[in-house]
Amino acid sequence: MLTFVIFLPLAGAAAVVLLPKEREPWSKWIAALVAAIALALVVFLFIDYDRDAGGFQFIERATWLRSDNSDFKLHYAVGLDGLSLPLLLLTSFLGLVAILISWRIDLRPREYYAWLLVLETSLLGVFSSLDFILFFLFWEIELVPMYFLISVWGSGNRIYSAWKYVLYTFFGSAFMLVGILTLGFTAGTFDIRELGQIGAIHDAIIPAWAIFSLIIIAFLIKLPIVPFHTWLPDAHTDAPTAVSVILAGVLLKMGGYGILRMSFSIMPDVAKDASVYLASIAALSILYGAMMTIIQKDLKRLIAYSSVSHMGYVLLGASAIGTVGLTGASMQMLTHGLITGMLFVLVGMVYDRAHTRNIDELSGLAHRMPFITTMMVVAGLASLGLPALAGFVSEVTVFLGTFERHEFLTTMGVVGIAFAAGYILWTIQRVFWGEADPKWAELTDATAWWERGPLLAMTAAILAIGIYPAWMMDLFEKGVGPIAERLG
Amino acid sequence: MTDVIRLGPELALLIAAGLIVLMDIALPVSREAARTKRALGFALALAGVAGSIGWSAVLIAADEQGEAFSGTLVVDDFSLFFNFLLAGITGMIVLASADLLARTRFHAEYLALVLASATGMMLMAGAVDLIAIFVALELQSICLYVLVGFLKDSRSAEASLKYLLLGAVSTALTLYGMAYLFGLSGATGLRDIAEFVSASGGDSGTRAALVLATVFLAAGLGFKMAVVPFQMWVPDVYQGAPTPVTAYLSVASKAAGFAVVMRIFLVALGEGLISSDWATMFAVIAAVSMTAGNLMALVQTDIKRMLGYSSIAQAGTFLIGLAAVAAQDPQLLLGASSVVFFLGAYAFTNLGAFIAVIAISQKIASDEIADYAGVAKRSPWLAAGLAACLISLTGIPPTAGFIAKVYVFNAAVQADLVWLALIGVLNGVVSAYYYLRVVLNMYAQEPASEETFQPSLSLGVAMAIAVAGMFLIGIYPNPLIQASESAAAVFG
Amino acid sequence: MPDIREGFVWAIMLLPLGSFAVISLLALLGLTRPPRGGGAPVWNARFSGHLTIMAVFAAFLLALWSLETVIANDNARVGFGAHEWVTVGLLHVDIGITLDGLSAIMLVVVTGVSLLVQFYSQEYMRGDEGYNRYYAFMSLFTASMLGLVLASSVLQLFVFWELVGLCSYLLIGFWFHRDAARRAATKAFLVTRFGDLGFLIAILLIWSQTGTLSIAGIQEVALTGAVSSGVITWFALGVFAGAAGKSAQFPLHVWLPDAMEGPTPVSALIHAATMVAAGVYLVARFFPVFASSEEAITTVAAIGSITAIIAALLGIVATDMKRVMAYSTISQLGYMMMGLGVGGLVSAIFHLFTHAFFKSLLFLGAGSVNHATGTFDMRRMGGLRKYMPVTFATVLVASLALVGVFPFAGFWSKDEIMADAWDDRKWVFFVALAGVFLTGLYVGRMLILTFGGEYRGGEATEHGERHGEPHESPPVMLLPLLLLAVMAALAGFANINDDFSHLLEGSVPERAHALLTEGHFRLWIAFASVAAGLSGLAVAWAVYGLKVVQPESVRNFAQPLPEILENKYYLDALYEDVIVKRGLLGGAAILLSLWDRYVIDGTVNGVARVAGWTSAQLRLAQAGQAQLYATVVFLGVVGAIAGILVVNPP
Amino acid sequence: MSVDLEHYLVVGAILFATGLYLALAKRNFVGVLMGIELMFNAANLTFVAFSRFVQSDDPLSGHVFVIFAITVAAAEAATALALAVLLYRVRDTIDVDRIDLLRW
Amino acid sequence: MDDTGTVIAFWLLAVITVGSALMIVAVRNLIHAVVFMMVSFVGIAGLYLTLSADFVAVTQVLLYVGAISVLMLFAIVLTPGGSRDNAETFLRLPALALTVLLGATLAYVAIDTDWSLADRGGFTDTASAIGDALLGKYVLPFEIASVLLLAAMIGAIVLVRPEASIEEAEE
Repeated sequence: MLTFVIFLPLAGAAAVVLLPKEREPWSKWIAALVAAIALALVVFLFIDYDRDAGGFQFIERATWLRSDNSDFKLHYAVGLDGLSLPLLLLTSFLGLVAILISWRIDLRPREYYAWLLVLETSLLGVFSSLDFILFFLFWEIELVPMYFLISVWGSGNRIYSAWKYVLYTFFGSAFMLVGILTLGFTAGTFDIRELGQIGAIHDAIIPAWAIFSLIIIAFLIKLPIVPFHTWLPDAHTDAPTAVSVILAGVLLKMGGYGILRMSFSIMPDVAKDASVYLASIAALSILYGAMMTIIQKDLKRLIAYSSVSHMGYVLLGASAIGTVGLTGASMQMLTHGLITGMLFVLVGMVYDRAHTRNIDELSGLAHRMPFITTMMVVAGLASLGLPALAGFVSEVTVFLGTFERHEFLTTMGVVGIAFAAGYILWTIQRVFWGEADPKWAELTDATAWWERGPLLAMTAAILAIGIYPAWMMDLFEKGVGPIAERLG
Repeated sequence: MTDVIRLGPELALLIAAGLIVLMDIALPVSREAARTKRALGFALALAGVAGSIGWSAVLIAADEQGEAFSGTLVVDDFSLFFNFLLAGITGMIVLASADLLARTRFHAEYLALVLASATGMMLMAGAVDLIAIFVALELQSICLYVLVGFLKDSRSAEASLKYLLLGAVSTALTLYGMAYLFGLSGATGLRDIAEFVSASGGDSGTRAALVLATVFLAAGLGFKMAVVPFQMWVPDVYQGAPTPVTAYLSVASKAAGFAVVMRIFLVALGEGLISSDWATMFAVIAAVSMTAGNLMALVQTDIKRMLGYSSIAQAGTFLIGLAAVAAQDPQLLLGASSVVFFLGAYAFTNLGAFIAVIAISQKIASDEIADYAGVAKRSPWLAAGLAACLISLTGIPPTAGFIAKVYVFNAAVQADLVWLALIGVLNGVVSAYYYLRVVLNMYAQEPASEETFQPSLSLGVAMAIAVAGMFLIGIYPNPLIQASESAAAVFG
Repeated sequence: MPDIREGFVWAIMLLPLGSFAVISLLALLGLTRPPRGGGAPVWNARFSGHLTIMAVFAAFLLALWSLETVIANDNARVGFGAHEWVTVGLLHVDIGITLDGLSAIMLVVVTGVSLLVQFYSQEYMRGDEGYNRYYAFMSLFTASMLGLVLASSVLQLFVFWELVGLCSYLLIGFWFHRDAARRAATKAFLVTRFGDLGFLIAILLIWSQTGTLSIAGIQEVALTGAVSSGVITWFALGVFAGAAGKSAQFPLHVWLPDAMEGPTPVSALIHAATMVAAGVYLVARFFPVFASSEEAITTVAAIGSITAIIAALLGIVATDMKRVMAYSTISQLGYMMMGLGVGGLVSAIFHLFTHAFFKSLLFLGAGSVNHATGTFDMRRMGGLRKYMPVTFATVLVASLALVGVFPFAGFWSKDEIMADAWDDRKWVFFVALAGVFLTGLYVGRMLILTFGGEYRGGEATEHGERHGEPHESPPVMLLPLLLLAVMAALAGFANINDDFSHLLEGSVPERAHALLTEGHFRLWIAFASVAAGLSGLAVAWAVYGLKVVQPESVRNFAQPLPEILENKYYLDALYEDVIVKRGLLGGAAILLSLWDRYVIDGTVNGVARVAGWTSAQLRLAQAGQAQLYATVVFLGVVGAIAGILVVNPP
Repeated sequence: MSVDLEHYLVVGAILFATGLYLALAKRNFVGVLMGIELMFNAANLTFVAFSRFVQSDDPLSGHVFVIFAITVAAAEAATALALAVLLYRVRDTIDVDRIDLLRW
Repeated sequence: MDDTGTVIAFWLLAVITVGSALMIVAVRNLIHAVVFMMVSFVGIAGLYLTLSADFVAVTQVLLYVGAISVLMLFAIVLTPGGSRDNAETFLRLPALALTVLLGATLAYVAIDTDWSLADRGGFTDTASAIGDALLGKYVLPFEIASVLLLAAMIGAIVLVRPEASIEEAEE
């Protein structure tokens, strides 16, 4: 079942690519259908997950690679727990959203939808893998569709950005591979559940902290954390809207997920020692990202930098080394995925209509596009951490979890949300409010179902989490509980 | 008789080569006959390859393994693995040469030389006596000298000159090294040399001579493996040689080089102090090869030359496996099997890439990477195949390159060579730039012309086989892993 | 009457929330806009008003019931259980209801004023294209404010605390096409949020120290001394930062005058009567905590005092009628803080109570004036007494209440504050007295400029209609004015026999009663304050009415004070120009972006460039000469031999 | 005075070095080839000397090796000289240092 | 080997061999160089004789002196435009340095090593023993070598014969 879910988009991609040229218009319908089925199946898994039992469920396992000469064994092993399930849900949800909002793509649509679906498979795989090498495999596969999507369907300096994205990520995963192999050699297994049981690492061929650093670099780059963040604004700015949505919504979460699932649960001792450093760079990232956000002129770049800031909260929460902080961190991944995804959808819509993202050129859009404005305000408010919307829940949980351990750094993080209010509101003030500009008199509001539907669904999700977060939070707690326990 | 049976795979190729030459002489010279001869030669060559593969399979099925020809040749899992690999590569090269053959009158000679050099390569993998190794080495070398110059134009001839000159120097080095090895041990059989090396090798009286012999051998064979600093010929020759021959050099010749290096170093020099010496040497060479190869590839504009530099880097990566061999038993096998596995995986990938280059370059009449712009629009399947191969070379899943990367770096880590693994993976990042740049050119740039094109049938088939194999290894690597481990088990 | 059930208390909040939900859902479904073919929209905008008013009215009735329940329970807190909202590890966040004297009074005030304002708005906002939006936001605001009052956990409180800030933001920016409005909205949100950071940090601090988020629990902890006094002080200061932001206390008061860009009923409800008082409510709610820390309570008193005076001074120079009132509001909030700062929980809340009526009355009166003249600029008014007698009368009542003239509401509450101050900290008393004088001064000036003299013009109203002669407002607007005038006149008698005090004292834990200051009525204080107020009025009359001295010459005489005041102590300039524009945007952020682009990205691109350069150099070694290659081979051989023999000599 | 293994080895070494110099430094391709042949001969001499002097179960295998080496050298020379002719045809020169079209 | 005749022969031959090898470097005429090479090869054949390797010596003379040298002369004659001055390239000095270094290393290693010497006389009748070995133990290399020679022959033909135009080839 889970395997089917993971590879369903891949099959869909194959189907789309193999469509004959004259059937090209079908491609988006096939893609949407496949994504919708995947979403439905994930929802089913979400409901079917036994919350009382917790732990990994829906496990599917097979030996994939076996070496007789050494204990080098790789498994195809997938399964879900409280941490991965919501992220899987987020992935499949945003996967569908991404396809819907690219309904009007007309440049090589078959390839486009196929790559989107391949991307979805790789992301589903990342969050479901129970074998570290398998995780790494899915982690790397994701590069290819991203590379194509940015470089072919992007805008602006797309080729440079695609490069930057790929090389940065590849750089990080290079270290991760060595880290994984060293770890696997030390522990004698790559199985994540078994790795979760090994004790402190003492006599590895390189010190435990070195293994930890090798692995976490990749995650920090992906998250991204200052100073490894400069790929993000470029990639976001030049990627097509749907890809920005996935990138902000899901791809960054791979980093956070990795930190929680790999770095922290496998090497709790090192993580504990490192927590103060991690919290420091997290706080730095939050403030740095926020400061950078304020002066951006390009809407997408602005949101991209805000992601840098917001993903800092994930690391901050993680460095709390406690259930509350970890839950907050994982919650933050989910809510940031929804909120920033929505922001990118909206910016994409504005860009599609106005053909510019320069804040200085835009003004008074609220007159022409009340619906988009309303949604922008909702998403913006959620992003700045307004209570009753999703962002607040996760951020406050992060703060509550972290404050005890890192008082000063958490305070810095709290200051970050004041910045968030600043850049979000200032942006809305400049772009949407103000006199109606005759230059924009011809713009139309979002009216099509494939525009409104995703936005309303995202709003509903943001509200649902914001008002009653327990339905997600309990699940996350089940997921991070064991990790927190190991962290002691 | 046993001897001949065990020589079967090689004989199949030789017989095919002989028949091709005879057929060429026997049939009359005429327009119709030329076409028939070409087709017949093509078929005979493929039949020879098939026979070779089939015979190897028979040897396995009949469990017909062991020494032959008074201990100069051995049929074991290692040599059988290389039989399959080299015969397979040869078949692919024959397929890939179809277009080249159509343009030359020496098609019979071409095929005969390819098959003869393949025989030499197989013998290199199977020979366990220095004399046999030397002669086999030379057989394939001399055939390749000619093949490199086969186009007989200015560039091809120059490439041949360089290849020959460096090759001859390397042969001299090898020979001198072998002489010292013989002088030290009094034997030419690898097992006998191993006895000497493990008994007294490395004591202070003979150490200098042993080091000298080892280095000379490594240098002479390093020419075949194309590792720094014995790699200088590679880019020039790759660029100048006919593309199928380039592919052959980069895959088969390299594989045979590694096979013979593994035979000599693991069997004869695998024990005693000297093994840690050469392991360190190989580790350094690996690091330098990867770095230099990748760095130099960065700014190349000619795709064949770029692939040449990249193959230097790849060779460095294989060497990691050899360097990892120095440690104790189980690791030794992992290092060796990682090299074998990598060679297998790399064969499909590189062949795929070269075949695509043959097909594309011929149509766009250029080897310049810049001219690959927009090929995805003009020939989607070729572009996709080339892109897949380049992605595999980069080491991105789900391709053979990824598994190979994981496997070989795993061997390095297990042999305590974390630093080498780190250099290796970081080099992977560098390599991503120049590999994916080609992909980018094909997909994200506008084509100069809208005219579409298709590869010829034989190229298409070869391409399909290569790409399918590459993905198959990437997705289900177990059979190849098992095969390479049993091959490596020979050295256990 | 039976005690109110918990569900009904929730309903007080949920009714307006429902109204908001219905209106916004209809809007999202597109039913509030004309259908595509033309014609009337399905949902007539007027319905939104009706819906809101009904909801708030029902809430008002329920609020009265709640108040009755509290009184019937001997003013004690009515216990309702808590409900689990989120539980993560040790973190239990419960939501529940605090129903005691304090919250019941607030409920009544909020629903009551809101009801009147919504009623008034029907006419005031008539024809505005954002009519639906207006009522949706007003409903949301009312709901959030009620939620804030009812919250039993500090986190729950914070949620609604932020939501009222949101509504304030949305309503200030209601006319989003105006530059001033959009700026003011952003400013209001940001400045209050700045204070809220303190509040949030306080919450984090208290949770990390005590593990509880319940308000009662925190009070308990503070009183029993279970945590160190340092924590208590920091917590109190953090909470006060939040309160200072919302209640526009110095130095965070700068947003409130600008907030007058919103529609006037909004100013009346949010920026006069309720939301700005939330800070006072918050401090009162945590009064036991504040009172446990000398530093904290002193800070409250000091900030309150400063605010009261500086805002009153600003009120004297403002030319915009609403701004005068805004400064007045700030000043009065300062009074409330002063009251709290001297331990006068009762007096402060009592002042909040009376202030809600007369200040919203003043704003609605100003709205009425604007309705008539189309301007808030007092320099363009004058003589309105003749044109709008009812408005004048009600505003006069409110003004007198504001100045604290016997027997209007303001007199009673202000007097209690001063009495408490005399008992607790004498210097506060004198500050307050000075403040009363200044209040008289600016109130008198405002009255005379607006209603006295001759009519000086006017201009288009806030939403575009143009009037000729000023005229009295329609009854829908006057009715709330009259009702509020009655309250402004009489609300002061609510505490004439200490009913109010007992009600509030019931909301403070038993153990904290000792911390309350019981200021006793002193006749001389009453006389003194009335006298101060009246003298302020008299001076204003003399300068602006009789023109004994020309305002210009007073102005020239007092230089540079007027200039400083006209520039609002240069605080706006400091915040916006110096700190935000120069320091942050022009300085730090620019530096950071340069760093980002040239150092971080420069490193990244530099690595690539170095690799490219190295590559370009290295390839030159590949010079094409075969013999060179052979040379390199032999160099390698010699190097390898040397290397091995050096590393590992025989 | 006697002639020992080392004498032959040193002669071989000198020949090898001389050959190497020729191979590396001579301009004409034939000159280079001569150097390479000299290197082969040095190795062969070394082989034969070892055959004569060192302990071995099969000392004559050194001689056999040399026979093969000579054969190989002849084949290689034939190929090389054919190539020289070809090169001369396409490039009008067989000066190794001028054949550097393929580079960088 | 203490036999005085052998000693004298060795020194004489060594001097001839090495001397003419050095002359190849030194002479300014390519043809002369080839001649010196032949002398050197003959000297080596002589050295083989002192090592009682008569069969090898014969082969040496036949193949090197008889075949390879002649081939080289042919090559020189067939490339009349090539440089005849036997000049060095720009790599002369590095090559010299490298040569000296490597030669010294080789000589040092040769002298320094404790070879496990066998106290054994010279061979007698190597020809038949080698013949046995070639057709016995080393029959495989022998066969390969024959293929190799064939391949080299084909290769040489391919390289030298010009590629006919398509029409011509298809005749």
